[in-house]
Amino acid sequence: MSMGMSKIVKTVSSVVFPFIVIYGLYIIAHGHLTPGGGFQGGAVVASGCAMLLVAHGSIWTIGKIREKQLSILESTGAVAFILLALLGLVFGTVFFKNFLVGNKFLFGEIPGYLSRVANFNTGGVLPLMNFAVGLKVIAGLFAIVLVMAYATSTFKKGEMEDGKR
Amino acid sequence: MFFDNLPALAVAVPLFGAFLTPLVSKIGDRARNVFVILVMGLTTTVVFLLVNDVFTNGIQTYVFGGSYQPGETVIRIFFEVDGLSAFMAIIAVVLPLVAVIYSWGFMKKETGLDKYYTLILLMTTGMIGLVLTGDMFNFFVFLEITSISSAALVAFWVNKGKAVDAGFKYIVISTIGALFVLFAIALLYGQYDALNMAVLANSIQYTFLDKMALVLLLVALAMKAGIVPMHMWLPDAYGCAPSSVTLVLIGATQASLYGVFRVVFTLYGRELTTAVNQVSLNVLLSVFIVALALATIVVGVLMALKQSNLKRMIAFAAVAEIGYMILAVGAALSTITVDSNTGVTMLTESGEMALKGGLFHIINDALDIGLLFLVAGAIYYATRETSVNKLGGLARNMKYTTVFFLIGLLAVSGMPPMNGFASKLLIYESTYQINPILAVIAILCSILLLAVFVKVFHSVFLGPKLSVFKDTKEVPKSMLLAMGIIAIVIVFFGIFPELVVNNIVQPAADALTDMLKNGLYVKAVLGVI
Amino acid sequence: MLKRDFAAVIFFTVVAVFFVFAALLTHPFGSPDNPVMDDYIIHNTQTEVGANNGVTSVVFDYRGFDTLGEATVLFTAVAGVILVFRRLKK
Amino acid sequence: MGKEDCRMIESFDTVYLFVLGLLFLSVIMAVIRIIKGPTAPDRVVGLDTVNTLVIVGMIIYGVAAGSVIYIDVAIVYALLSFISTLFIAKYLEGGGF
Amino acid sequence: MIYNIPYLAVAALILVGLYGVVFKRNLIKMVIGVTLIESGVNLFLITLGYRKGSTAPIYTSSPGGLMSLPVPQALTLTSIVIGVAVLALMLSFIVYIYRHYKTLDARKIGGEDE
Amino acid sequence: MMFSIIDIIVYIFLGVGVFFNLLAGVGLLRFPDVYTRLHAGTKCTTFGSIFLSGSVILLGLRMWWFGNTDGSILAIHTGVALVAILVTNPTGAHAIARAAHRSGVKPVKAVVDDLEGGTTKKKSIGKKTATVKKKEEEEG
Amino acid sequence: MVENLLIDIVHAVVPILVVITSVVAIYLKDLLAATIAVAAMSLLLSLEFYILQAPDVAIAEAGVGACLTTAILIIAIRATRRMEEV
Amino acid sequence: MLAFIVTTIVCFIIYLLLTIGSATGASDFFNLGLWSNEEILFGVILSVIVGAIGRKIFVKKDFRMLNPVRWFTFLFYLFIPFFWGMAKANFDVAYRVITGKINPGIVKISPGLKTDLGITMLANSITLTPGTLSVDIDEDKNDLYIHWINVKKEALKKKPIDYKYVCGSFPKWVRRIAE
Repeated sequence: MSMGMSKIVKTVSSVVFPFIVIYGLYIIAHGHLTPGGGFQGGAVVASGCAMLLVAHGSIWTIGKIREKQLSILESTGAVAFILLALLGLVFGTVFFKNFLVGNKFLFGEIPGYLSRVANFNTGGVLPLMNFAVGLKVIAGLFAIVLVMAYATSTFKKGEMEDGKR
Repeated sequence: MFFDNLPALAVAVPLFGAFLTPLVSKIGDRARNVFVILVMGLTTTVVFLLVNDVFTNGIQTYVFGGSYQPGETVIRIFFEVDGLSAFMAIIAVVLPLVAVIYSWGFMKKETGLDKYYTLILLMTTGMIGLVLTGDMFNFFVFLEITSISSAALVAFWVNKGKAVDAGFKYIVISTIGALFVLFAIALLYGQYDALNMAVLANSIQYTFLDKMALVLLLVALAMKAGIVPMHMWLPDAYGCAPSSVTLVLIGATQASLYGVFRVVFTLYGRELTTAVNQVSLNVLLSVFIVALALATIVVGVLMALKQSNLKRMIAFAAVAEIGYMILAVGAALSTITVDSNTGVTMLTESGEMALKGGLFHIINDALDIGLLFLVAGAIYYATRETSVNKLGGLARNMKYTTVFFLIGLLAVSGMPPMNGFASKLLIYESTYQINPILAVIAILCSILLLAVFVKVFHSVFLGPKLSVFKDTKEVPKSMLLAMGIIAIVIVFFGIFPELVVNNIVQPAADALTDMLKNGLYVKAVLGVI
Repeated sequence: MLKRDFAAVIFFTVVAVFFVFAALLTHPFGSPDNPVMDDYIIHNTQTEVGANNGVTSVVFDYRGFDTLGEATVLFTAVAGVILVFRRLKK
Repeated sequence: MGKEDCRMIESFDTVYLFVLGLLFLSVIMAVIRIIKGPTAPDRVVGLDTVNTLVIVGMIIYGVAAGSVIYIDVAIVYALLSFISTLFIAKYLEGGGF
Repeated sequence: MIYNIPYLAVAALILVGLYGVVFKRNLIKMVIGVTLIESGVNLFLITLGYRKGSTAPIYTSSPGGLMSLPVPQALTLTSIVIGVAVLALMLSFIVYIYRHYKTLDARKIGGEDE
Repeated sequence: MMFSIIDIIVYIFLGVGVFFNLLAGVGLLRFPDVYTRLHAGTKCTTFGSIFLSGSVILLGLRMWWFGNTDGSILAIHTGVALVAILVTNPTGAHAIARAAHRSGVKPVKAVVDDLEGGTTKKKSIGKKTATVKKKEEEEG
Repeated sequence: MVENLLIDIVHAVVPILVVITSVVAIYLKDLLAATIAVAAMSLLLSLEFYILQAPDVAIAEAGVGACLTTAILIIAIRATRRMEEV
Repeated sequence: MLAFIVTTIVCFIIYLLLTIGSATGASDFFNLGLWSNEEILFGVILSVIVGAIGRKIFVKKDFRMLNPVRWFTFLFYLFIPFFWGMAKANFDVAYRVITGKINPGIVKISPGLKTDLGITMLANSITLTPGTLSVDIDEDKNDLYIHWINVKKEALKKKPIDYKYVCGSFPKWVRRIAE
């Protein structure tokens, strides 16, 4: 039924997919240096997954990943995000404290005042939060598209469950 | 450490629970139910600790992600909990707790329960955040959380077309409302470059754009609170949602009402008595609000008379009850005056009494209407029927439910031993002093409401036992427990109204008047005005 | 039906006038007046947060709680969509 | 050396902005095709053209504004604009998703 | 006047969207209207934060100077994600409404089906 | 001297790119049916963007030559964008053309149409076209 | 001088195009065409964000507005019907 | 496994291209003045993630493209015959835009390519070159249906028509690259 699109589109989307994913991860990872961040990169990767969905059909896609797994992934991202915020409460003083800024090992360096050098090892807790949110957004947005596409493609014409339960 | 961070934890705990629910659901249904109830219990504990703190020590502020000394530029997000917020937080956390207990039995046969519980927890988060926050944009975000989760829950029974329709209506209305709120926030931000409510309240200038923002905020929040010209979504949503969800929805509606209070009294409270064409702004606002309130009451009661569906009938009663609250607050608003000697803005005594009545009625309304909806849900659970005309003679088989319905009936129509009487009496008394006509209309409508429900009671519970409902059994224990909790609280509030008014309602009313008199809300953030 | 349309037209006209006024009365395009908060953020984001990107530092640090709310909204929507499209029979 | 570079870019600013203005003419024509297009595929062709033109416009504006980081947005668009086209094409082909 | 064109575009976008929501009877058209309103509000926020001759609020090696305001951009990001969330939920409702009533006309739906 | 030559090349590239992009717009308006419009819309914009991006890449390389690291970022990111355009644009055009043909749009003034009278696809496509047409008739 | 004028023109043209496409999106009876117009609107809005110095928002609008919004709108239209009833 | 490694390496190269110019100073591990240590470390981690996700999608049991000779052929093809064909195409379209002379039709060709990648490359090349646009593809026989803006009379004599009228020497090049 839903067999996806022509061979050309399938091939091109397969070739472009890793490219989109790595680019989305690049945007997520460089959220504190260049335009981007968790949401933007997540949206890019989710769009890439949506491309696979439209090229190969939702039945193929649901064979690769199910919406329950996506839901769990999303929960993981959300829990990671809120745990990072709670760690601010534990190591710092308040909720959402940026407790990593100022240390020397992990994302702790501080660029000089008004410096314009892009140093990856900065930003405190921001890169970690970017990844948590990125995971969440990827899983969430793709889950929306996947669920809607799969559910509507399995509807038959004129099919409707009876009104009485 | 724990006690310093109560405002943050009040939001973080249910949110964390919501994020964990899909993971916990993997273990099993029972574990999930226990987990959700535990999370709700923990949230309730945190909120009550917070409320206790606020009522004893005054306004609590909490800065996310940094420290703040008065005098610095306000950048970060603030939580600011005063009496009113604390008062609303109690409602926002108690109703979902009861709803979760109720849905253990009520929702047993449904699928998709992990998402259901997740959404209930998220809705709780939204409501708590909505009432605790002190930042305009954060307010918008929580408003969206509340409305999206409510809409999804309203459409829980997707195989009923009406439920999905109601959910769609609800989400369109609330999204447009939220976008208006966002536009108003943008207008305020564009002028004052601030998003904090206290800072905005301090620097507001009453330019034309400010007035526009006020109108937009009021329209949007009134839309969400179900005040008359925009009330059409409310009966649908209340009537089509599962009863446990309706209970939480009442809380969401009242959180929007809280938004109205916050905007009028805090954000625009500083110069509420500014004259606009020789009429001061508060009088204008109060005339407007009282007219809407009267319309709300009358429309609600009249429409309730016409309904044959039990849940829709209760929903229109809920509309009427919202009218009572607005009526009291609008009446109170008209009595604001500036003392010419001291220059202090204050309310008259009857105004304060009306305010107290209105606030007390908020909590009573939540309980009364909530109980009625739970009873309607129980009837639906037992008989799969909601039409009044087809029901009859249920009293024999469902004794407890009958008693609970009776309690709810008396309470909602303001009969003596119940809590509804206490608050409505305050409203009648004070509005009579302000304008007798208001009180008369209010009393008449209340009596009509009583008539409506007595008729329902007669036709549903009394009368001959119908053969269709021969095998109906009493509902599961958890549902009875949930209804019982609310019923006991209703009776308790009815017997000791003074206790409640002095301990819970008085601080909230004080918080509202303090904003006008001393600007405590602003002082708590900025140090000085 | 006609009456309702009429009310809609009135509502629409009022709102139209409203928004056009809003558009005309806001500060002139391209010159916000005295942005204290934002200038503070622009000048201190590197030293306080350590990020070169001002927007990300606002999103995740200064207004991190909003972002949590936003993530929650997305989570809510996903839960809602999955709830709506769930399988009805057990 | 660095200073000289900056000046050299600036000498291109006006030219690039002018190019951008000309690109807008083309965008307007494509938008007209979106408005007129008798069938849906015609509109999609217009949309596709607008996509490509906007990507190029973004690159050009990035140079004109002298900011390198802006090119990232153009890459995102180059990768993603294609997906919406695919969705619409899939709709027109018929069959479920 | 010409300098206020972005603001006027905001007003126009919101009005067009509101027109779609209020007068159009097709549910998907209403949803498109909501999307347009949301775009208008987003554009308004960004326009509020724009400073003439500024660069983006990001420190990079390019010559900077005046920077546009970061807070509205952050708010807009939030608003965009909220928008897509709401849109997804509304559309899934619409799919179910269509399955029940076989129509997307707002006048024809909402009848009793019990 | 050499760099002034590069400048001239950059200007030429800009001119060519703009010319072809404008041509794409004009072609989009002038051509009679979807397929010919696709010819204009895809080929000309791709070709035009190659030249416009090429000019930017040249500029970036020149900056890099002068020791400005921005130049490298400019050149390489533009190159990446260009590759993305080159890969995705023809595929999008193919998808649209196929979709248009399947949704029943006939090429205008066609001298020959193998696909319509083809052997393997005849049945399914013919049926599909017919159903689509029927659906549109009953809907619109 | 010319530069400022050109920038002003850009700032004027893009919002007008956005408004035109939005009007088209509401005006057209064919919902698929309306969706295409919404996609174009989103695209041009993203360009507008971009020239208003908000690349972050432009990326978000690119990913969300132009791609995912179109996708779910199309899916919904597939599941319902394409033409607006009269 | 090989698929995983190939995908990882391709992604890593793309990541390195994207992050070029991030050097911070002499402390860099690869002291080329191009990348800093952290970038390379992160690039490896992210590439491994993408490799794990995308290995079955990117490579389909076909490691023909690992041969460097094919890459150089590809680059040569891209820059000389393909670019020349594209330039001709554009002037052709320009001519038709201005004069409005068209003589279109949809024709079928059988280039005789076996692999998916090859047929994809050919179809995309055809789309970008003189007066042709690939409309549809026969999934089994890899025959292409092509919209030809200026159908030549002599080409129509034999069916399916000879591909040299439509796309010149492209199939040969593609066969050399991808098969």
